[in-house]
Amino acid sequence: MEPVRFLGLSPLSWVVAIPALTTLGILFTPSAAKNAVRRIALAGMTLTFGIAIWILVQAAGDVGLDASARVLPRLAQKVEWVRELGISWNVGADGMGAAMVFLTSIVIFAGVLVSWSVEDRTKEFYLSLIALVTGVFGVFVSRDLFWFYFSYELAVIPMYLLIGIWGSTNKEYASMKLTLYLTTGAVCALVGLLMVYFRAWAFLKTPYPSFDLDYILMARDAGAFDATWRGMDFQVFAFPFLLFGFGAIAPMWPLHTWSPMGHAAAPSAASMLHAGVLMKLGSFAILRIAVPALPEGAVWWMPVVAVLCMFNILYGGLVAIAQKDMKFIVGYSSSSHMGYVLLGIASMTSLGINGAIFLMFAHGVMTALAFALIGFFYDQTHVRTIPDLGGMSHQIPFIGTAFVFMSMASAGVPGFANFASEVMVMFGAWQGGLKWQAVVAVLGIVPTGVYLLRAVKGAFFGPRNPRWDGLRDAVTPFQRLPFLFLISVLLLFGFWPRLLTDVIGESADELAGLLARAGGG
Amino acid sequence: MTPLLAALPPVTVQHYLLLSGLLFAVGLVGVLFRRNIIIVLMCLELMLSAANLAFVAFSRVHGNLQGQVMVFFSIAVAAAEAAVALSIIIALYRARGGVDVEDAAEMKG
Amino acid sequence: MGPELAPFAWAILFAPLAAAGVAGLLVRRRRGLAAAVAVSGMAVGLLCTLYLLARSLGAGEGEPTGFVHNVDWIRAGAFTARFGVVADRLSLLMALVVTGVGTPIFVYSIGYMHGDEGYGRFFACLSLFAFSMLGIVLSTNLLQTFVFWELVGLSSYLLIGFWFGKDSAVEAGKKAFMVNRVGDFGFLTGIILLCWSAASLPSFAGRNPLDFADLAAFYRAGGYEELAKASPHLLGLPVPALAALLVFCGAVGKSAQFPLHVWLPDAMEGPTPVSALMHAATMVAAGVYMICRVFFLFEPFPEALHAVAWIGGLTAFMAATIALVQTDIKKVLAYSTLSQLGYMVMAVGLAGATAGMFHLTTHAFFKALLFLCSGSVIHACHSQEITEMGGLRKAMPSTFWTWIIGTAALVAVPGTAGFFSKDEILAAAAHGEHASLPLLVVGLVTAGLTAFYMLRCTALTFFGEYRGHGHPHESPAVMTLPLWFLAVPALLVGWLGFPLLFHGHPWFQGEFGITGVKVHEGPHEFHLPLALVGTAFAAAGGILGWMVFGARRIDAAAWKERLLPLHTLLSRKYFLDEFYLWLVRTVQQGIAECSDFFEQNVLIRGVVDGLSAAVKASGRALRELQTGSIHTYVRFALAGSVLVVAWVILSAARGGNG
Amino acid sequence: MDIAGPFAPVLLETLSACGAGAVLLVDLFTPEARKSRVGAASLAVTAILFLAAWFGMEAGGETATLFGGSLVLDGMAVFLKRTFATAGLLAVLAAIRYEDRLPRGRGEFHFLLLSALTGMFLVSSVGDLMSMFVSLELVTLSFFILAAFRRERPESVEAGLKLLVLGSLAAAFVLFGTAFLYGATGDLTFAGLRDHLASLRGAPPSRDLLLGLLFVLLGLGFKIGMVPMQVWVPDVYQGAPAPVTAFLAVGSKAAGFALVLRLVTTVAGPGTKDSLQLLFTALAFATLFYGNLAAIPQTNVKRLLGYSSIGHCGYLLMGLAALGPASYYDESAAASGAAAILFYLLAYALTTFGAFLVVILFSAATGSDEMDDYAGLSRRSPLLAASLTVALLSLAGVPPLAGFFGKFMLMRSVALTGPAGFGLLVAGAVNVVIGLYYYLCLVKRMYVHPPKDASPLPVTGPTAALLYALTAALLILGIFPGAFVTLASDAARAAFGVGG
Repeated sequence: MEPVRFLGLSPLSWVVAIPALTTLGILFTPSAAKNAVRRIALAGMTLTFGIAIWILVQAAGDVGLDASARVLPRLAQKVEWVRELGISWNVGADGMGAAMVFLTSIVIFAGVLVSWSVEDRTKEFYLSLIALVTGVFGVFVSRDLFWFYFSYELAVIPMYLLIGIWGSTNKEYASMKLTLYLTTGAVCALVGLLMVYFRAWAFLKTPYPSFDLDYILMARDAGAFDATWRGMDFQVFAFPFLLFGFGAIAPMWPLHTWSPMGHAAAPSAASMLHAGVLMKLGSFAILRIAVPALPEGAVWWMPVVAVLCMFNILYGGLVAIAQKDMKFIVGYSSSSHMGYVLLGIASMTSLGINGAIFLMFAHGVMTALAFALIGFFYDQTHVRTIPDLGGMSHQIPFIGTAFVFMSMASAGVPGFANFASEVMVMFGAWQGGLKWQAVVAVLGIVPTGVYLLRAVKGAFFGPRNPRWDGLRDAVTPFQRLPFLFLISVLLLFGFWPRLLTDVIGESADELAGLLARAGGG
Repeated sequence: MTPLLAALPPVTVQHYLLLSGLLFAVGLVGVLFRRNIIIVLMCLELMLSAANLAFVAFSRVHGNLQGQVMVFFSIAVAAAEAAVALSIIIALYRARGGVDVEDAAEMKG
Repeated sequence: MGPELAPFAWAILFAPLAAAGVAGLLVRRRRGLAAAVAVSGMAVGLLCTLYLLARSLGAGEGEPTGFVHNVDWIRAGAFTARFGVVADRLSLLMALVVTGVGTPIFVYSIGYMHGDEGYGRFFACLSLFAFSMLGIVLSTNLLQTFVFWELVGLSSYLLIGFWFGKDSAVEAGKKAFMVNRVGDFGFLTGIILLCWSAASLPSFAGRNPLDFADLAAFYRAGGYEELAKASPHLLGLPVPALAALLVFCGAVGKSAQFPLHVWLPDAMEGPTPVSALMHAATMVAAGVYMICRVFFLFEPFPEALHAVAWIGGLTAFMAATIALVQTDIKKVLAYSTLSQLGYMVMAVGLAGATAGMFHLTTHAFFKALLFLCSGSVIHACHSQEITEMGGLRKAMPSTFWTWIIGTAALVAVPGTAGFFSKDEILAAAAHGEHASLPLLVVGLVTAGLTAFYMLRCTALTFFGEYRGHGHPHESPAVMTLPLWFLAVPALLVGWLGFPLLFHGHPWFQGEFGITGVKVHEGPHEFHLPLALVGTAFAAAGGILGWMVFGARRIDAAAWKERLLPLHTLLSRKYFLDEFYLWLVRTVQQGIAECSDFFEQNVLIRGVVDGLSAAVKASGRALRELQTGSIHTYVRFALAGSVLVVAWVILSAARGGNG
Repeated sequence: MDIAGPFAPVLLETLSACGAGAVLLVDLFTPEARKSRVGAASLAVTAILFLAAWFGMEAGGETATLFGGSLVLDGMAVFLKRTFATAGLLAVLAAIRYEDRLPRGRGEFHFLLLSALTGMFLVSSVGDLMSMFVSLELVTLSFFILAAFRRERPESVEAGLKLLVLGSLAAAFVLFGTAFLYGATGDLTFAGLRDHLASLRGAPPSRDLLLGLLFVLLGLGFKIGMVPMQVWVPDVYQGAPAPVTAFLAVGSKAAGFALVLRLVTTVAGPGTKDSLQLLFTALAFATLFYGNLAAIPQTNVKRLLGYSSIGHCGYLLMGLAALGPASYYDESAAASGAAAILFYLLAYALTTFGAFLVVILFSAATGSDEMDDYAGLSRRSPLLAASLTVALLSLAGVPPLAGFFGKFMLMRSVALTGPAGFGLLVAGAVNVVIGLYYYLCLVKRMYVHPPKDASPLPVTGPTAALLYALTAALLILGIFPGAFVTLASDAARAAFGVGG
């Protein structure tokens, strides 16, 4: 198999390298040259977007092919980094990874565009934004536990700055809380990762331990994780560290409280990335690391997840109903939707996992759209609470229409990718024996509709309010581009879900098979 | 040797060590409770001396001179320390007008 | 007739979607073009439907009368969801209703919406609705039905709340969407339940558990018993029965049956063509159509059919009583629609799919006609209150006469469309397989009530003196022509089903579509005595209505006083709206507020902030150790050292290993 | 190096001692108006030392011993010397930015810095207890004076006094403990200690030896700021002149750890590992939580960094706790702990100077060390704010910075001890979060809060270059740590007598 390389680096490495280089480029641009900063960011993210599309196309082309004919395995790249510690720069992607890289590139592309109007410390803003997304890309392509964790943590601090500096509403509290929460989750996961790392090495007894995911999986197959640890089954003992560590960012009830607050305080692009991508890191990590490494632990703990996700779905929805701030509504709605993702994972079926990954994608795009829209009018109105708003569709019809589209996508109306994925999760949950959870998931569409329609009505409908006469709509194609772009992505994958589900399918099959062999499913 | 001394049990290394420990303890108690910095300093020197005594005693036990050499070094160090200490105490006196340990308790928390 | 005709079926589906897309892009510029595109999208659908229908009816003996064309929409693991079109007589008849009623209404809208700010948007949404509705009609499987089910809900939401500046319109749209969602909850649960219980059976292997055709074949082969045996009872019901009832929930929502009917009257906030097309003719009939499509689920389970029939009957009666006291012309029609939908559902429950479909078809034409007439009236009077109308028969002759035709059909004047379809339902209640005397009584009484409120409405609107403002004029031709266009089928379409005339026509005989919907057993009979009784009830109601409001022989106000509690009960719609409002405002909001309180105070302030406060407090406490005094420092260091030394020495002495 | 001849093993010590003298001479012959030459001379000396340490010494060379084993030059010594040389250079660079505020005695100031540096070089290659005590005292005594150097400021004198009393107490502990070790083994060399323990063949050592060891460890614990000997740290950090604090934080702590490492690598054996591991686990626990928790309510930047340095001592102790109980014991775990400590010290040196440089510049411009005065620094001087932020984040252990990798190595080495290290692993993880909180509190002031005084704080070219260089170094160490990890690992394995 001939590896695919551009200038010595695999496209997957470039996916991380280009944002990193963009960050450097911005770093060496004078602060005063705001437009140059913006253009560098846009250029870098456009390029990344192109590569991400290319990767997704390759992944789609791989479906159903023999292992030898596939392109995706040829994108893997492994470079020894720190021999003594067993760290290597190891990137690889399967369908799931390709989908997530694609999602990230979409969201950041739109995020760069909607941030065009940031005037305060523009350079620092884009620096944080692109640094954040570098970490996110790193998580999605890493096949080395160290780089995985490195990237995971890397994504946290820029978020702190983005919220702390350019945020609004209670930003100091929110940013600090978010950062500490995510870091707590990350270090909790680190403890789990290190336990797994140690067990693998203590069992395989190689000269050096290794953080390579394939090494861990090899150890798993050899039975390294079947031992006892402090009187408990190792897998059962170690899995919750990964589960709750990653679950904190997922965010799993009751670890979710950082997220709505963080959404509410963050500037548009940061909210977009935060809800669109950052939250997906958790569930992605569970699927990429926790479940493959410790399948029996997963089987043991998944019933717990299945209970918690019901809280996510219903409780999140109910709390969203009680909110007045638009961003809090979308924030709690995100935590509700992430319940579906967790439910899909907990179903331990191929269908459910596929749906969960697809939903991660769909929700990412949808929620990015939501925050872009809220940010668009909030920048002008400086209020976001429903009683203060109303009737804005008269003045900003384009934004109003786009908001209706977003709400419908979020409410799980067919035609948008969210519907297809949520239905897959619901069917998958039932198939996996989680009947009550499936019913709760279906029931969840009711509160979802309630708060979204209330938000639409509260902000955009109703009599014309002269207070908003000065609002500017998105009129130029450039202003409209991010919104139209995100909506079309949602519609495209909503109308033809197989563009993505087929790509994800094999990853999901593999995970479900693994769990089934471990005694679940 | 007077009969009185002969009547006592022979002085062993344990006795030296006991004395050394006693001296160390005395020094420690001084550091703990005396407020005059000069006296605190002297108590610190006493603790170093206690250690020196132990060195000499052990040197005797082991029959090598390493311990005694060590004592020379430590005495030299102690002298240097005393010099530095006194100068700092003078500075303190100039700054605060006293040499009470509690005079230097501005920074806390 | 085979899948080679699939492009025509796809064209029926996607022509309106393409129109919606194009119209959506033309929202601002070229408004006229947007309308033209929408109308032609619909016309394309109508033509394709007619062509396919002709092919189906013309199919020779032994030749299939329909076809199915599917593509895989989602594939994941062992799960495949398909997307396709089915063109059989059932779906084509329904498509004919949708496109046939839809096309004139689209044309009508050109005039009705003229000058509205959201002209282009209106046509985009209307086309979207047509797409969604045709999607339900042409759907080949349960999930696809659900997809378009929700899309219909979406377009309904958009169109009811079309005038988004009006709070009441937006609220009504919201209400419609949410009430439908409640029904959809049951629907989807039922689909999932059915899907996996069927898929888990070995005898089901190789089939798709969502597919109508596969499921129907399975049920025909005794699937019901097999399912009931294989899985334990849920909620006291056999699993397939529960699934059937849950699927029926969807129909309850969409077809506005009790207790989810509350959205439909409010939906009249939308523009009148919308009311005509969706909330009278097509969307609300989707539930009935869907039950017909999956009739095989209900067939083996008489209790389910019984429940369906009773829900229908209850709705029919209750809505008719409420219609008696409405003063808004569209509300009268809305409750009348509810009542007729109740009839249809009752028909399905009593007599099977054909009777329901028959009434659906006739009702679509005459109710759309009535709505358009009312629209024309509203257009002229700028008011919807019948108390502000009167004497319009002279000012608006076309509207008046078409209205009379529609009314005649609705009250089932012998010979009109409604007469035949209603008679079939009453016949089923009286003589059918599941005959039920109480339901027959309900049907007859409702027929009387229908005549009463329709004549009341007619009298108040078109007779007497004009009580409103300004001088109403007849509407332009673009609006009156569709009225006449619809008046013809409103009069005549019933004859298609008249047993004595078309008896033996394959249309209503044998198996009816790919899922094998059976026409009820035995040859159609025309029950003259029953028809006379039915007509008598209607005549009684009509005469009474005319006496009170037309001829004014009976003092309406006095009777109102006398029956005040009853009047209040009816005008407040049996207080159901208040109940739901209480449910939403108090119960749901209460739970939401409680959750929020828990979130804000227990989780955030309690656990999270509490934890951080504890950490900070311990930091402050530790800080106190640092007193600044050298003595404390020395003591601290010494105490610590003693502790460390003692611990190590003691543990060494005890453990003896270090 | 041939030119150094027989002095090659003590090249740096010799150079820095001579340099210290030379600086004094320069001071003597420089008129008052041109005193900046003193700093330049000192800078030249440390620059030479820096170059000599990084490029003039072989890391993997033969172990050289001198003066009958009193001094050894092995891989660990080389690594430490490089760290010290770097710290020394940075300390002088920081001092040059500070010395305008010294009323007098620039020559002495630089002389003392260099003499402390000499002591550190010696510390890194001690081979017996005698040279340990002497070199340690060389460092300590220099710092006594340096801390109290601004004797016109009461807090400086107070810092000196506190350092003096507690430092002397610690010295007494070390000396007393040394006496007991000598008594138990009859030898003052580390080699003799090792041989003695080896002769026990796994049996527990005598109580005298244990006592001696504990006394020495506690005495050294003073240097590194380990609970319960950490009490002096916050006061001295706050009161001492900023460059001194920085050097103290880096050099003194590293010197202490160099000695602890020497001692532990010597005594760690089958009979002692379990109790050592237990001891260091407990100490690491206490130190981690004490330092990080008490840092939370601080309002003075230097004091905050003082508490944080206690916390960092806790992390470093984790590396010692990686010695592991016998059942899971593998030399690699212990060596990885030592390697992690070495790497962490280097990263910590760069990071701490990054932070203190900004503190020095800020206090030079505003005369304040209060955290609240840092409000809005990002608007007044983006470079200062960014540099301090990077340094703080590195201290907090955030990728892609050096501190992250150091912490990662430490946690990893604890993890390699298996279930025994699990509790400490969790404690370390928890403290990462606590640490991040208080560092971010300062970042928040700089970036989020509006400035009280909006006047810009200009940064001169060379200073900016230095800040850029330090930031770059933190990034390089964080992203491309491989070469340094190799050096540290080789050194640690050699010290434990494992592999190459």
